[in-house]
Amino acid sequence: MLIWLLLVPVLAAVLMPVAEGWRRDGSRWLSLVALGLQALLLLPLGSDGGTWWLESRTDWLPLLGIGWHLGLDGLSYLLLWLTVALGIVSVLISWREIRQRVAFFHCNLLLSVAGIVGVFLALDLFLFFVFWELMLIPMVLLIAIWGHDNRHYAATKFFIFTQASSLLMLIAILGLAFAHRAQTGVISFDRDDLLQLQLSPVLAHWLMLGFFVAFAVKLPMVPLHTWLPDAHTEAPTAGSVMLAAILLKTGAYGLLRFSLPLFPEASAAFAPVAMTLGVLGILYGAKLAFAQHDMKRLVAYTSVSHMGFVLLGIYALNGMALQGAVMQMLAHGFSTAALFIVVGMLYERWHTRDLRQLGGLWTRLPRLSGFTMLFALASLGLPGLANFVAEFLILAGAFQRTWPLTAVAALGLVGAALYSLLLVQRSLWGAAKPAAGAPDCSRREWLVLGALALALVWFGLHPQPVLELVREPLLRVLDAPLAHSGVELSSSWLSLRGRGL
Amino acid sequence: MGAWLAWIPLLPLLSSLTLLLLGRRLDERGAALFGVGSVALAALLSLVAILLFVVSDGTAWGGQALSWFSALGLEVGFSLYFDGLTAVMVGVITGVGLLIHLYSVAYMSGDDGFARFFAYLNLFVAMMLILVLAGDFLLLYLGWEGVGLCSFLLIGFWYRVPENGYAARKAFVVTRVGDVALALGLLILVQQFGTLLIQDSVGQAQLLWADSDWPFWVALLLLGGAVGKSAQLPLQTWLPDAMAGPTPVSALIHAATMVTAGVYLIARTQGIFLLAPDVLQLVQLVGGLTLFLAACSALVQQDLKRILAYSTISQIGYMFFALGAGAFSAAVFHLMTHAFFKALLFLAAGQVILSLHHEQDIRRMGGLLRPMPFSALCFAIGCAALAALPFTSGFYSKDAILLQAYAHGGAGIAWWLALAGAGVTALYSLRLFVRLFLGECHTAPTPDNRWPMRWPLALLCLLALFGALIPQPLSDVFVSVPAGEQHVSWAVHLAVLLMPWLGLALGLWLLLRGEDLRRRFAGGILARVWRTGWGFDALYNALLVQPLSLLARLNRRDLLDLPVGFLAWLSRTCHQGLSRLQNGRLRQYVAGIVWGALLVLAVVL
Amino acid sequence: MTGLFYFTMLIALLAALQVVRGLNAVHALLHLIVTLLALSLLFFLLGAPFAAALQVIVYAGAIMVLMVFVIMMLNQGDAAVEQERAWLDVASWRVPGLLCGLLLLELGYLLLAPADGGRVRAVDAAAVGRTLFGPYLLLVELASMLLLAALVGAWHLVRPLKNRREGTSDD
Amino acid sequence: MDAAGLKALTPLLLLALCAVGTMLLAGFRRNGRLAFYSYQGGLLLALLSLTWALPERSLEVTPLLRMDAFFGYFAVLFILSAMAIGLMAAGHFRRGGGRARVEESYVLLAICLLGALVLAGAQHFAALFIGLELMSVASFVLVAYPCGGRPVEDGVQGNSLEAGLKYLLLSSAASAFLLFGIGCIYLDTGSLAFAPLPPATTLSLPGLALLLIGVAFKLALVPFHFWSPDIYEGAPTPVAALVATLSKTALFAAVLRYVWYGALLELPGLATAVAVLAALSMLIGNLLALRQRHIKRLLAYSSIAHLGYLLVVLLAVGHAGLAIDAAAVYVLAYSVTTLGAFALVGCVCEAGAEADYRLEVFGGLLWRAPCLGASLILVLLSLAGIPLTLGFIGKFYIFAAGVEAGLWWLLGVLVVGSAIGLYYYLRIVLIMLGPAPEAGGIGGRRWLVYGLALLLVLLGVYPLPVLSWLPVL
Amino acid sequence: MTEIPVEHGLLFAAALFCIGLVGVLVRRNLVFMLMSLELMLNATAFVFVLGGALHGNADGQVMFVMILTLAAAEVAVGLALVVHLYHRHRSLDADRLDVMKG
Repeated sequence: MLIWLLLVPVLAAVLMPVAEGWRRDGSRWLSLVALGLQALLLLPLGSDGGTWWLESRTDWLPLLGIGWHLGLDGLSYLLLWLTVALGIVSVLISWREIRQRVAFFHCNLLLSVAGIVGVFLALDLFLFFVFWELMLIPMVLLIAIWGHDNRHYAATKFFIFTQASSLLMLIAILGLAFAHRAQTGVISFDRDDLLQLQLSPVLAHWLMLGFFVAFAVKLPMVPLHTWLPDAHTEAPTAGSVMLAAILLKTGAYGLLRFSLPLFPEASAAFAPVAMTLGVLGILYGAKLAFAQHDMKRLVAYTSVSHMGFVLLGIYALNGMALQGAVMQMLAHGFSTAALFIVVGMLYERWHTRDLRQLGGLWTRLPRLSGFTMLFALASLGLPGLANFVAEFLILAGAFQRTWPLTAVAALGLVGAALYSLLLVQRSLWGAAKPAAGAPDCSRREWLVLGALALALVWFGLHPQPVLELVREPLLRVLDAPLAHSGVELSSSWLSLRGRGL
Repeated sequence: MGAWLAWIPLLPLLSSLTLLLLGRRLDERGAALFGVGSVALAALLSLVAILLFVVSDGTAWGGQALSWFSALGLEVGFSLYFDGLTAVMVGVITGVGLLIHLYSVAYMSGDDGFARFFAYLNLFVAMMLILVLAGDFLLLYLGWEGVGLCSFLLIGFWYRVPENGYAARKAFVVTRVGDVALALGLLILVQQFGTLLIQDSVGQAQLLWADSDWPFWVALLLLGGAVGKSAQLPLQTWLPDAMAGPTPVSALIHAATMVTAGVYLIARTQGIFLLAPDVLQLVQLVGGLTLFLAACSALVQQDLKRILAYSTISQIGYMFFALGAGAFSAAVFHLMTHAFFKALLFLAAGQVILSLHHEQDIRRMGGLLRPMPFSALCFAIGCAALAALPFTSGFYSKDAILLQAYAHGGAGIAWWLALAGAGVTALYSLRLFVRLFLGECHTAPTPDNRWPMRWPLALLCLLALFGALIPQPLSDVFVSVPAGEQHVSWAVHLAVLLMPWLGLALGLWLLLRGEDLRRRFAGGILARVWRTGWGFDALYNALLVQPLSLLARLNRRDLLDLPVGFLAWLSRTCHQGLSRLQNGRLRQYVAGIVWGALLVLAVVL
Repeated sequence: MTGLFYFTMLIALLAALQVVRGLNAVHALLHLIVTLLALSLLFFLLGAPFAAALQVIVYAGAIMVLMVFVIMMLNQGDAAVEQERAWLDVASWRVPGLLCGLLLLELGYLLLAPADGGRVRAVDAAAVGRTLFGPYLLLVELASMLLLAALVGAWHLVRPLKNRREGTSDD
Repeated sequence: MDAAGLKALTPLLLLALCAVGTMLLAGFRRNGRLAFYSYQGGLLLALLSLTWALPERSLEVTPLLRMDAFFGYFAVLFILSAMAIGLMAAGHFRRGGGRARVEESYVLLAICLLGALVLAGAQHFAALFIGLELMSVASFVLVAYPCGGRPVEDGVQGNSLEAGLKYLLLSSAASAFLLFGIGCIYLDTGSLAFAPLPPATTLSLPGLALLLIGVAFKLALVPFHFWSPDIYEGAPTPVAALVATLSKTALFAAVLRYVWYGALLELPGLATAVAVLAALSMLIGNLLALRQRHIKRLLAYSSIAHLGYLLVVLLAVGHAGLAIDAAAVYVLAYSVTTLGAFALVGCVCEAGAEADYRLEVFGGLLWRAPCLGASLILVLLSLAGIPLTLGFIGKFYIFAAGVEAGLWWLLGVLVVGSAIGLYYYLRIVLIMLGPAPEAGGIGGRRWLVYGLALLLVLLGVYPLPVLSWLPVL
Repeated sequence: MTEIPVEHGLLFAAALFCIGLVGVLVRRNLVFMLMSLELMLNATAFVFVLGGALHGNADGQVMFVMILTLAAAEVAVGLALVVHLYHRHRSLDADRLDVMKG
């Protein structure tokens, strides 16, 4: 069952040339079919009360304790849906944008999806690492082949940043495996086995850092974020969507699935630093977004800001904040993807993304402008839209750990208002600048944008399904630190009560 | 009970969505039907609700219609709460809102964004209703930000003019600063009580927080939110600029309803504020300062709507002053009367502006009494109420504020400011009326005889005059603040009574001396400072906006990218240097071996 | 005996220096042969008559003759000597001399660790032969392969030259 | 030498026979094809003979060689590599037309392989030395091998001659260092066998240092690496492949065995020296390749870095149980990948009349020849150590050995080096995605490339067959 | 027989080795370089013979034979290449071998 989730896109990718030969849009349809199939596979799944809804385990390299161990729980289920949904969106928005090497494009897209699905399912650390690296290669190709002018630079930067950081994670993974051998006599890369480890604090600290760096680069965390604006800006729209909506989530997912449960004490001790970095990211990302002229770059920096919230939420280490973080992953997936799509559509029509050359779009493209407005509002965290629930929960959770940082983080909301409204004001409002007329949303575009808008509103007003879905997995994440942790949270320097408030 | 209450905000909300989605397909009549009809229905429902509430002896209704979300440690629902305060607010919002909607049909006809306008306006009404009906802080916050959004959209309604966009953004961002404070306040409540139900948390606060710092912080943060939304010091700067929106918007949002949300918030959380007397003092001081400073600014403005905007700030300052002084019901009372007469003034001003082809500078006005008698009448009534002349609604509310405040706290600085402010209010009211309707006619107006616009005005005139008679079921809402020790002497009564007249007399005296107030003040430094709103804009510009934008400009390329670039440069340089060593010379290569041998031996040594 | 030993060493070193410094290839080669012969004497003194004999016969005999042959073949005359003089200016000695001096110092430091002066024990030809064709038989075979490789290679490398000189393109 | 030893020696004897036989065959009848079959047949026989010749348990055949699983693994790897090189050579040398003399190349290749096998089994310095020199002398000639697209009259091409001379002179100097080192050790211990050093060593340490210098040169470790790009560039492509794979990996195998038997890196100074060389190689090798425009030179620099990675394993020997396995796997990955790379170079760069080794030649390859392009991507990913390729398995093992031995700083350098390496591997991919050159043809033995690429992926996805066969030592 | 300190023998070998190395470094004439290489090889050969003499076993001399073989092979191939070079350039200048670089 789980293997099919992986195999479907891979098979479709392999069949791409055949589809291309069948008819002109064959590869596009095949991609849609494959992703639809995945959705169908996901649809009937549900919890049976255990830790994993589905689990499969097969030997791979038994002499190294490496197995093909996949597992699905609420968290992965949610992210798989996100992946599939945004995958479909990516195919749809590339319908007209990608005209060259269409089959290869979709091949890469699907392979990337497969890699990401693997990341969300893998429970063997070796396997996880394999998928972690694999999802990047097609993504690099997407940027490098179909990107904009500076694509080679962006692709290289992206590649080196992510690969180099993941090597650190590899070291940490191996460290864990050998620690397991030292304690039990057998080497194992299985998450279940490694969870039982008792690590010395120093070792745990360094290994945790290895994981953290890899995930933080992907997240991205300031100051390791600098690959992101370039990659997002230069990628084709579908690439930006995949990057922003899904790929960044793998970092947060990794933290939740591996970093926190495997190193509860070390993570708890590290939390103040991580939270500080998260807050830094929120503000710094907002500040940079505010300064940009290039719309796509602006949106890219908003990602930095939003993912800063995720980092803050994750390391707040309480249920509310974790749920908020997951919610933010989802909301950011939708809102930022939507903004990238809008920018892509504008670029398709006007061949510029420079805010100085845009303006008054509302007059020309009222529908598209309306969508832009809505997505910008989601980005600034307007209540009623999904981002708000997420950000509020994160702040509420983080506040219980540390009030000064949370107060500073809350300033990010002002920053969000600044850049979002600047985007609206400079592109939508003002005198209508581009002279040439262009068609408003086509039906396909309407469908995509409408679906995303609906998702944002729906999850803004009814986030409960998401919160329910991830409640159990997150509680398990949380159990670990509470069960093992000897660190007295309230005595940390960030504590609210400690300040005699 | 109460599930049907949800329909009060839902009706305008649905209408708004309809208009947003289908607005382009509807003609003006259709759009107006949706826009006005939904509000009318909401008003009707509200009326029913209020009547039922009064009939049921004023017990508060609370109910949770639906769950919003329940996270680990926090449960939030779309819960509604209806008590006397809500009743007053709902009444004002739907009542005044309905009148303004009616007025707008005529005012906005012909604008190509007609449907959009009503969509936004309906959305605003919905959000405002959510704000006041909310039984949960987070729902209140939703409305709170929602009205901010609508304010933003409506200020920037005529989006083609860049200044409007700027004003809209400024309004949103400045109020967002307050919102953040409010949000932080809510976070404390979450942390402490694990709930955001308003009544629960306020109740728990009173139970648990007798001797603690918490009320101080929570109240302070709530005040921050209130100050932002209600344009009080120090976040008042956005409101004068917000006048860029269409005049009915100014009337509804920036005079009658939204800007009083702060007052509502403080009144709603009275329980917490009472635990924090320091903050209450601060509220009073903020109110007093704001009302006086804004009144002075109103005195010297040249733009009709800006005068009214500063006047609004000033009047809300009275409300804050009252809240701070413990005169909660007086504040709410003034909130209501102010909604009536300020809406009247704005709408009448709108009529004037429309007649003068969107002329707003009062220096180009004058002598409009004859061509526009109806507007003049409206203005006269509105100004009278604003100046708190006897037997107008404003008179009662302002009297109540000043006297109750005196009774509670005696004559502090704030009280004296409030008293002086009453005089200044009268003065600028007189100036406004005189500049508009007396003297020479500078611009020929088109007649103001559009009846659809007159009906609402007429009704508002009545309300401005007799609105004080509307009873307010507030007795159960507010904990009665222990009456002050101060005996309110007859001298105080007299002073309060006479102050507006004093202002009027001063004005008349100046008028009779033939000296225009403008000329009197025009050149003075004081006037210039007043006209620019006491220089707050310049201050913020220099302290915040400029540094921020400078920072943004300087760091557009992301300084943190430099180390990465440096590493790349370093690699390239190393590569070039090393490549140069690879020069193809055999003997150099041998030398390389020898160097290597030296190195290895040295390491081994 | 010991004196002779050190004396021979000295000769070997001096001759080696002459090889390195020499301008005329043939002279240098003669100096090289002197070095080789001196070494041969040293081997003999060290009780390795077999090695000494081989040194004389194979090295100084066969290999050097090969070199003499080639040098004669490429005979460049006096011009070459002038050329060498130009190439070997003082400056070109500095860095290599310094480097090798340093290396020698390091080596000396490392190698002059206190070691017991061992008594030299003679290993005669018979012993060497027994060893070579006993346990090291494989080595000998492999050495033959080495020579085969050199033979095939040298022949193959030089063949085109021969062809060209003879004007025939193929054999 | 008894019968069992003789039986165990069969592959070596077969190879020697193959060399002599091919030479004799060429003497009787000059035919390139015949020589090719003779060569490949001999190799195949040797490979097959391994299946029965290899003793069950580790067997000492004369003091020189030890036939064990370690030998078996590397012997198979080397013979297969040599077969692949033979295939490449057949394609390459034939480009000269009928006049080119290719027969000798097979003789020399066979001798080279013989040396490699001797090294794989060497447990004695004499074997180490003779194996090494067998390979060296044969490759001197092969590097300068007269052949190629020019008239035979010209003989050795300029670059080849230059490369051959450089290789010869530098290699001889390095051999002298190596010998001096061995001499010192011999002087100290009185034995040439691989064995732990006596506790009170005086001369062995400098001896080992000198030995290390010689070895480092042959392995082209920084700062003894100068020769390698020139040799790679000048040598005919198959020979470059030979120098890149066989002559390095074989020596590495022998050194590995010595280090392992002798537990040498317990000596602190020596371990430091090796670590320094490893770090320098990883960093400088990758830096040198960074913007290199010549594919063969780039591969040379890249292999410098890869040998640096391998040294990490060497350091882990004795501290990590995985070390020998890691070395074996990495050598396999490195060989297959490098051979693939050179086969690709043969296909793409030498298709035209004039060989063109600029990277631009790869422009648009993915669109011109999708399968070759995909193979190139695979090879590059394998070089970069990205999962699902054999290169990743190799790198994974290196990391594992490093972690197990706690070589944290070297691992850090490894990460940095790999990060730099990613740049130029990706750069080739990007060039390949870009515009095609004006004159770009495709030729040569494509199926060799495909085969190697397939091997990369297959073993990358499911390396169990290799891993479970690893010499359990 | 003779009794000499090992250090002195080694020192002699090292000196001879270094002289040869200097030769390789300094000379531009390839023939001289080859000769210098021979010096280096001889130095190592001396070490082996010395070792054999000290330990009284034949391994040292066996290695000497091997070195001899190597020297022969090297000189043969090297001279073949040198002759080639001379035919190409009419010069034995090692510094002309710098076409490949970078």
